[in-house]
Amino acid sequence: MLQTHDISPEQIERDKLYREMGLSDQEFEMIKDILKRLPNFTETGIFSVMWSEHCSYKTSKPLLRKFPTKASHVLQGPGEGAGIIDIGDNQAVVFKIESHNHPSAVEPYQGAATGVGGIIRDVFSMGARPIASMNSLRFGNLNTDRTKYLFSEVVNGIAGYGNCVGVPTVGGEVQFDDSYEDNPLVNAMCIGLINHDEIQKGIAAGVGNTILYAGPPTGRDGIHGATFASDDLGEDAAKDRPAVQVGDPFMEKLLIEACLEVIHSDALVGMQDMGAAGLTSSASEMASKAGTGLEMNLDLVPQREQHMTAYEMMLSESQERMLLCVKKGREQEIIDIFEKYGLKAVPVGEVIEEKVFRIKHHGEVVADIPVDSLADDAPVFHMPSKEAAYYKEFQKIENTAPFVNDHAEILKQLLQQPTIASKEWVYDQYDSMVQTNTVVTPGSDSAVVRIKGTDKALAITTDCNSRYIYLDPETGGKIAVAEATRNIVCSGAKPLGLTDGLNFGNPTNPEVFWQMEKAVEGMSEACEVLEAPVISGNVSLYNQSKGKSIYPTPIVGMVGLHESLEHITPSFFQKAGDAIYLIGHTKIEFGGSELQNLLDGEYKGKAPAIDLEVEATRQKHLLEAIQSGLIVSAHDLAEGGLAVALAESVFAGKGLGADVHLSGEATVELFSETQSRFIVTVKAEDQARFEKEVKDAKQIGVVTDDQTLSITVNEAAVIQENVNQLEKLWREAIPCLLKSKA
Amino acid sequence: MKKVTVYITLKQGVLDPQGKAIQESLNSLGYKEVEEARVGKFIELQVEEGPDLTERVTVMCDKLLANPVIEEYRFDVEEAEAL
Amino acid sequence: MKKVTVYITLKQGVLDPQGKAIQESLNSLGYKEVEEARVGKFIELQVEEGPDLTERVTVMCDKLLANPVIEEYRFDVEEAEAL
Amino acid sequence: MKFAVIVFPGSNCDRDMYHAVKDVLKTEADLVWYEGSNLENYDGILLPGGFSYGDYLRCGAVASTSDIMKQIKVHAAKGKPVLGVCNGFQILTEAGLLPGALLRNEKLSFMCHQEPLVVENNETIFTAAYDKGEVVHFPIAHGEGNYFCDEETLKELKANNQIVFTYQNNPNGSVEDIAGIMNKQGNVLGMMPHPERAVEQLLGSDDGLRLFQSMIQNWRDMYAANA
Ligand SMILES: Nc1ncnc2c1ncn2[C@@H]1O[C@H](COP(=O)(O)OP(=O)(O)O)[C@@H](O)[C@H]1O
Ligand SMILES: [Mg+2]
Repeated sequence: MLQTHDISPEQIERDKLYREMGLSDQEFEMIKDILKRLPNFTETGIFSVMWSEHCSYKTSKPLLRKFPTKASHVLQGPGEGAGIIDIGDNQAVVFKIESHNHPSAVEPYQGAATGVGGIIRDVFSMGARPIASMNSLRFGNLNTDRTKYLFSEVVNGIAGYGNCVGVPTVGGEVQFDDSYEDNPLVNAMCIGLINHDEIQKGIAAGVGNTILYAGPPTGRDGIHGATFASDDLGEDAAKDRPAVQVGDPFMEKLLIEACLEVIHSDALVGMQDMGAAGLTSSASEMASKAGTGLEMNLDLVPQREQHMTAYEMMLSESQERMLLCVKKGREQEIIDIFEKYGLKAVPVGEVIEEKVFRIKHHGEVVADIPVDSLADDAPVFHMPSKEAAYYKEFQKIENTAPFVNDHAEILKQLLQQPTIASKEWVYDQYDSMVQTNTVVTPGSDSAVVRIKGTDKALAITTDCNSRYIYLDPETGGKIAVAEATRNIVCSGAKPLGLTDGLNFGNPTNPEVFWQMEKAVEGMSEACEVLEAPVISGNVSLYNQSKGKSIYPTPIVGMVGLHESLEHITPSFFQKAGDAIYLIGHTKIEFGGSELQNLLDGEYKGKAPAIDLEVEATRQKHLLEAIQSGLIVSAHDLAEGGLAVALAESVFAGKGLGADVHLSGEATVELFSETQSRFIVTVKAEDQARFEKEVKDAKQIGVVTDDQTLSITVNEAAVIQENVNQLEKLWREAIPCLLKSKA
Repeated sequence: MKKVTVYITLKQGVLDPQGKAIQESLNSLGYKEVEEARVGKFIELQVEEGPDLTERVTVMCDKLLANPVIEEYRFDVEEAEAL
Repeated sequence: MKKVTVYITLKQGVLDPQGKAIQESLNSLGYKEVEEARVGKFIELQVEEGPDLTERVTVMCDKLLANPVIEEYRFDVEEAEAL
Repeated sequence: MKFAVIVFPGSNCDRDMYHAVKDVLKTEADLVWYEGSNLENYDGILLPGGFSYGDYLRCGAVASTSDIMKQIKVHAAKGKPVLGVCNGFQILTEAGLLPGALLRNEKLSFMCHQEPLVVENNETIFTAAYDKGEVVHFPIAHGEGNYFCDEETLKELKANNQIVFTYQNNPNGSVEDIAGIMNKQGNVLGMMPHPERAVEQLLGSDDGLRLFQSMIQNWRDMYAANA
């Protein structure tokens, strides 16, 4: 890797050294135009990270504009560290999702840990107290040692960091598919709570004000992390290994407490975390947002290692660092607060009028760049898009039901598919209860976190079925958003908004760009209809290995509001005698289903269809029924269809069972993945009222206390299984796979 | 029987939060003379004798005992004491 | 400047589940010849010279670095390499 | 009764403990920063969970050497109550206020869920409101909660009825299923499970309430006797 600043600007141009930093010839020409001269080594590095996909969204920007981002309750849409939504009583909720895929592929423990640390900083740098974390993970099938190692270490890393900082990890999702084998996805989401008058922005305003650097010293960690994240994960990923940073959650915990104390000082003007592209992005963005310039002296920057170059310091991604803009003359007040927590804060620069980003090192100006050129003038590329060839083929395939002989046996196998199996092995390692707000711990449709001192709670979920999106990106995109709203509504909350984590393959492949485009269109439409604006997000491209892109995986992280704690609804059956209802009609839909994967080992055909209007109406009626106290439990139907949903509903250790009677074709009724369906339970005395309120609900059975899952179709018994035995299969599947030898 | 001791340390340049915490805590206990602390671990293996021991231990280290992304290792081989 | 290396191990009789897990993993990777594994840690301190170094390090160990209920320690003192 | 909830750098259950005693039990309490504070005016000391100093050397080791521990030792020697939960328990063993040590969980991983505990000794200032042998449900959340002590210590613990709580289904490998122990004098209790997380039915259990109520009742009785 290039590390010296002895290389002359001419040499950078002549030998096209900028390419090694990830800049194209065209981009290099743009830089020359902006500067009206050749960039030096440090400047080239600064442009390369700021113009990386990770920081500039240069290929995804045109797509992101399609998302609906406005609503009366949105206080802060995409653009700042995290989005903010009003929840009344002068309070607001702050959240965002962030990917750490490539670092996790190389060093899974630290990659995942620093991913968690980074997103938590995004939230508290807005002035919010982080109150919950979520994570959305994708791995290859658990049949190689490498995949098992990646999976275990990622979970370990999330636990190691999250548990120590004291932010409860309240839920998430994990799915397993071959397409993620070499390129796992690790997306972390953080949710914070803030009072309206405490909202901070990352701005460097007020000429003459001081720029403070807070946190541990800078080392050579993760140099070029941002371009690395935006790059292909090639065969030679190993050579990029020094790019991995090590996290220090203890430091982060101190930083949280110090920053949340600092926001109460009126000496503070603005604050931003140093995330991807470290000092470079935080400083230039703070100035750009304020319409100012900024001058920084690197000799003042605390350094962990000797002889660091300007290039290294500007690009370092050492963790747990913050940049603050503080009123001139009042630096000491802020420094004292950090000191109380054993942290160092030092002045490293000042806000200047001239709108340039000027860096000095050893008495020399090592970078002098117009501020806006870095943040706002980054190139935007309109990539060519082409409908994927496979899609046309898939659309021609008729919807048929696969042949199943023994439905009970298939149910058992489905329950052991890692994507469906219990994720307890994962979430038991997370402290899901610290802060004593977690009303619904991991294992339900949504996690629920109450807000102390109020009668309110937040429901949180992450969802994305990438198989559907692969088969049909637009429909799949709609489903991803709809599934998230379903989970929120089932828990008794109203969706507030979402953050999106767009994980895709190589966007220079027109078929991949088409997937992105269509998925975003589908998601946007669903956001409109289901009234869930996008308030923040993240883009991670070039997720591929051995030349193959991952399944398109735009993860939806959604937050909803419970107006009253009374509305919090469990997803499991609660009491024998309650009536079980299925809301929605079942069609023959097996494209992208677990059953298809189980029987054929591949995904093909059409994704399940979705009618967003029907979805919206059903969700509305269900939520009203919940709010009027008619619903005992509610669960949406997802992977594995009705049979799996019924099984999950009796796995709560309450000694319950279910007696269910269906009519139709058994395989379809039991395992089809038709969308917009729910199972709910209702007390006998409420049935009449419920049936009047929720139109397309049909009673299919009753909850029993005989610990048997009994299902008949057309009066013939097809499933008659002991709940404990089923539950054991489901619960032990993942630990078992991890222990078994590859 | 041989006793193999594998010493594993973080690579130069990799942040060592443990070491830093230990140094600070020794300083605050009054041991200001401690200027740096770094933490490593060692693993003592009792291994049945056999050919190519060094090669085998190297593979064990690369594959399992050390994390080559952030750690480096070295090892000693001695005669094991009778248990 | 001296370099002090403190080696800390669990006392005989204290269970070492980490060592056991390492042994089992090595065995299942095919290294059946590994009959036992025990994990310890070491702390390298860079210490300014001064009198009574050995005594001082002993106190540091007793007070902070090792827990006598479960651990035992020993240490070496060498000349520190110039950084 | 006035509680001090001690806050070390890296404590993260401090607010939870404070919420439990202050908001739920409506008792007086302060969050007390580990540096520059005076404990003289407090009737009970609560050492909350978390990762003091990152738990970097050993859990609780660095915190156990801090100045405030000297004050806590004085407080304990006077017979005033001290409760250490999770990291607080680890700090108390590291400081020598309780015997034994906490090792890594047998299965090596962190675990977080509710566990049934048995109240082994209800003749203590912490458990008077429970029945002997009663099963209560408290969350656990730890990676190093595997209680260890040598044979001799164990004999002593038993002989003096110092074992206060045991696990019904030992999750972490603790000697004799030990979940919580007290000192010989009976005024210092350390436990891995979190009573402060079990004070509201909404969050799944309120079995922890009686632990704090026992402490408060005991203080009132003593206060009345001395008055
Ligand atoms: N990576 C994870 N971290 C924390 N909790 C998880 C994770 N993966 C799954 N879970 C939890 O396991 C439960 C089941 O997850 P999933 O099968 O994805 O549910 P659903 O299909 O209802 O969205 C959820 O409560 C979820 O929060
Ligand atoms: Mg669900």
